[in-house]
Amino acid sequence: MLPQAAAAAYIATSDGLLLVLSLMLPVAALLASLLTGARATKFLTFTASAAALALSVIIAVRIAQTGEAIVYVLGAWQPPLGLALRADGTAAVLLVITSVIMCATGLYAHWQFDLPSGTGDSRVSTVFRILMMAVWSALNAVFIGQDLFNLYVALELLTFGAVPLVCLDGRAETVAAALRYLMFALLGSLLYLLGAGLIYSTYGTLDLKILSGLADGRPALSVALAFMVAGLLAKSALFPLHLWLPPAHSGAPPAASAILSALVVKAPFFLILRLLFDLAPAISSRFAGQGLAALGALSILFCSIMAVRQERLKLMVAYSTVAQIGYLFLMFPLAVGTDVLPPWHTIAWTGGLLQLASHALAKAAMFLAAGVIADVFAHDRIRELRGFAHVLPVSAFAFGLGGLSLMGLPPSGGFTAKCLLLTAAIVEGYWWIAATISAGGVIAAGYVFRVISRAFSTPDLPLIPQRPVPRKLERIALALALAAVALGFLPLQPFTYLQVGRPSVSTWAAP
Amino acid sequence: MTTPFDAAMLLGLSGSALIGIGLFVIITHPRVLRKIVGFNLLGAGIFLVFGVAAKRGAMAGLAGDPVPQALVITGIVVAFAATALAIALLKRLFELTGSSDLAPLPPDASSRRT
Amino acid sequence: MSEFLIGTTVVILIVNLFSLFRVLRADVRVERMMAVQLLGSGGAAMALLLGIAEQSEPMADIALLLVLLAAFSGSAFALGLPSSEPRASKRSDST
Amino acid sequence: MTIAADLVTIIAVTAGAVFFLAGAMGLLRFPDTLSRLHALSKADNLGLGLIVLGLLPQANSVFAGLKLIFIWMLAQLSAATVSRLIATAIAKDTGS
Amino acid sequence: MSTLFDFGLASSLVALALYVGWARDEQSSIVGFIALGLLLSLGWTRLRSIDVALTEAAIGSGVTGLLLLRTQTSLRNDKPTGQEFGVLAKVSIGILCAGLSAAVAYVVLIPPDPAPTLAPQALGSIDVTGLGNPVTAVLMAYRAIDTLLEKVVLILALVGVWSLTSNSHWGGAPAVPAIGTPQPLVFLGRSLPPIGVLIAVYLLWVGADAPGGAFQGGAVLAAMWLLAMFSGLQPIPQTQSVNVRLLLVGGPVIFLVTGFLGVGCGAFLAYPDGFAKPLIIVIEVALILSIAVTLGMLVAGPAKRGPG
Repeated sequence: MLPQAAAAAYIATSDGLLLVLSLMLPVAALLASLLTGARATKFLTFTASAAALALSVIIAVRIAQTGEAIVYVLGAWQPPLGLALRADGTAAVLLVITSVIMCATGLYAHWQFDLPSGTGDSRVSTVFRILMMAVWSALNAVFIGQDLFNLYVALELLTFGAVPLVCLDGRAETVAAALRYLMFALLGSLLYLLGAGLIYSTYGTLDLKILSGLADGRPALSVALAFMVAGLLAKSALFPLHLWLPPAHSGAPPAASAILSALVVKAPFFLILRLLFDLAPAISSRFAGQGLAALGALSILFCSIMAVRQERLKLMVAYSTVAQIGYLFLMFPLAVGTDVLPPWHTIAWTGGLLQLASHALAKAAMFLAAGVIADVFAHDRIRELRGFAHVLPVSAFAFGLGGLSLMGLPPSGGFTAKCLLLTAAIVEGYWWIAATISAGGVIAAGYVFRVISRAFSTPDLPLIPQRPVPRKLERIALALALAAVALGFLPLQPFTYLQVGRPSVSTWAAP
Repeated sequence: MTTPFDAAMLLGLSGSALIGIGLFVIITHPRVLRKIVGFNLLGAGIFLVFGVAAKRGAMAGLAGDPVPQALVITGIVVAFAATALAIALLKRLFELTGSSDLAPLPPDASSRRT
Repeated sequence: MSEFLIGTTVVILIVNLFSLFRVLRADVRVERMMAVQLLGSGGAAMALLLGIAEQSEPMADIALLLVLLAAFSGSAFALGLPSSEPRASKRSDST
Repeated sequence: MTIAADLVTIIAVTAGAVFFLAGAMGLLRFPDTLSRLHALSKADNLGLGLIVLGLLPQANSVFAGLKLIFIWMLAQLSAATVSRLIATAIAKDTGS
Repeated sequence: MSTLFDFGLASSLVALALYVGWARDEQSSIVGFIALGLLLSLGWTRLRSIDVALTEAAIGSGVTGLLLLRTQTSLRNDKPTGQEFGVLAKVSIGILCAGLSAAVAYVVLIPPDPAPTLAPQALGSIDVTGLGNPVTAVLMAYRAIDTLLEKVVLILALVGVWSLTSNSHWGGAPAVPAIGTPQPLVFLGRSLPPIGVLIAVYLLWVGADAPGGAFQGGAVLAAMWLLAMFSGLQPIPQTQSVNVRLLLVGGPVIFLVTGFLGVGCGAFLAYPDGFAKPLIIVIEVALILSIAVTLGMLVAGPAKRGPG
């Protein structure tokens, strides 16, 4: 029963240092930024972003080449005493998506700070860059961390990076939104930490790999996992714990909104995914999966309708985030797999992760486009935006392309993802999930077309831009939207790259 | 170690109680400042759960398992950082609005605003 | 010997708790800060007694910190007392 | 020798505990804040002082003994200042 | 006899927690919380975790208490406008919280036998680090990455706090309650810090082999610095001050550089044979200063004056 008996030691791979670099490079950049002025910070952020993007691509390529996960043992102290980092195919996909969106939003923010109307002030730009680096490092840590407490520290790093992003502009509403966000996030982290404590007192280790070998049907494990999942749900804003998200995500500066909506809320989801599929006993996992999917379905229906009712563009996009997160949770009952089929070989696994990736790209594009619209017209009231596409055709186009993914219309990553989930739901007989996916798509069409139809209509009075149109910013939004569309050209089948580094069919012991 | 009521068990029980009390204060108290104190109560209770594991892990001439102790030290520092950030936000909110509470947020409050 | 010392600790704990709740329930706000002063010296006494009873030398460091931080919290409280800061400034305004 | 030392410990520590008790009684009995404050801080400090005195013979090293005395001196310093701080605050409170 | 003491301690912790949650005014609640911290510190000694007891006294009770008290006096408003729950809602939330408590208690009461522990492993590898205190070995060697990231978390919280100022005040100094500092406080502000610094250095020094270390020492240093600042004996530095920034970043930077030097002799965050202890002490010295500055500036708050 003692952990050393189960010491399935990690064997560090030769390229393991890449993982350390992806974790520490943003940290080094943020520490150096604190020592230097605004101009050096700009340079440091640029360099670190480029390097981190390159790193994540190298990691992904290495995993594809070797067909194995990259592993690193920190300080050469083997778990359970020490800590390990590990990136498998699924994690590598997330690392790449993260760096793509980070680089795009970083560039957007960089150009926006330089605009005459932009907040070129050194407070906003310096703080944004430092926080962006922190969020980046924290996300990487969540994706490759293997130790439950290390993951807790990563989650806190993520929280402390994300919360001040919300109130960068300093208005009272955004400060209130940030405070509310912090409350939910802290409650989430503490519940997660409680679960980790219970796990340590039961198994004497916090390492995920060792734990997955030890985990048995003890009630203590289920209690601990219940606390952890509940905490992570508060952080990922699943209905009914979503109330903090719309004000927080809609009030932040556009680049910050994009990071928060596209990436930050995905980190707790990814942890739930790992806890339930790698750790939970089969029965509780199945039970919890049903519950999570039910909450996901409620999220989709309720918040899609809320999105339709919003009068402000950014709030609409924020509500749609909650709805789209709901889709992610549908994959839990669908991806349980069977005796001969591990979860990561199911189409639902691919569908869920594709939904994550395409929503990240599409939502970042939509927030960035909405940012341009709100900046050019100095407001974002949907009712008064009639005909904005005549002034901002590129932004309108980017917004529409992003909308395709939300609705699940081809060609888009969202279409492929929802199609896979829908197929899985029908095959496994989950009619209510299939119905929710279809209904969610229809309502999403409602809120997207509400904006798009206004955009291309002819207004009674032509809209007058209050500020010059920032073409460069529009192009970034468009590029992200096109990337979301490009994901739609992936084949409709399980994506083998996501299975790299996870137990294969032959070694899969069904629970 | 074998007595039914050892320090680990008794303090573990008060830790459990602190967790419940902290949660209740966080959810129900109308004041943000008290909620922040509630977070600290909840944190203290959770740390005690780790402390129980540390005490029960006494072995090999050590008075306790050092790993959970180290985790708690890290946790206390992180909890302080969280408290400081929450309080800074609260003070800023007070400076800007003159109120140190968060008004209740009905689900569709934001949509009514124009 | 160690039983006697722990016994004394129990007595001091009970006495301190008694005073603590009495002070916390006081109507005068200033009195509440006595609570911390009380637990500073009482806690130090308990830590020292337990340390000797159980042959644990670092317990004295706990006592040291308790005393130091009771002083620290006491002064923090005095700084924030409703009467000290605004009244002082008001007086200087009126003269 | 150890018996004598133990005797000193028992007597002084008991006396210390009695002072703590007396402080609590004072807190209950005295009518106004200032005298309650006075009773409490005096009794507590004497209590701690006596306990330190009683534990001195049990200290393992000179350093440990010095540390005990240092703790008591620090408690004296802080009690004196904090009492004065609180007393000034009370004076201000009642004076205006 | 000691069971009686533990019982008294455990039940008084719960009683104080109830008081903290239900006290009528904020100040009583916070004073109760500080008292709870002091008792909790004693509780940690009963769990044989002296290192944690020191941390709890210094940070959990001391510095947090100061922060809360300072906030309470600066907020001072009459009627809470936050969400109030009805009786029925409160009862159901109460039942839920009690249920969660019971679930935790259930796991705590039924430990696996034998209780799992990493103590033998921690002790088995401690010779490599040259340290005598296994808790320091966990913090600085086995799980060094957590400590490093945690330091980044602290700094990030400070960046978050600093960001809550107006554009014109960015880089300036936080404000002090300078008016009407009582005379006895000036005396304490003058006499306590030297003692506190001595204690902090002592805690750091013994931390390698006995309970203590950079976090406890750093918190004591921060408390003394704050005392000196609030009694008007030390000016609060500007947030853009080079010295502040250097001290702030120094700890994690040295940690990070040592970590990468370790790559040369095995792995990131590994220490070269025979040099582990001196390297750890160098890192801890940088960390204690860094922690003191971070905690102090966190309590001091965002800039309230423009830089200059």
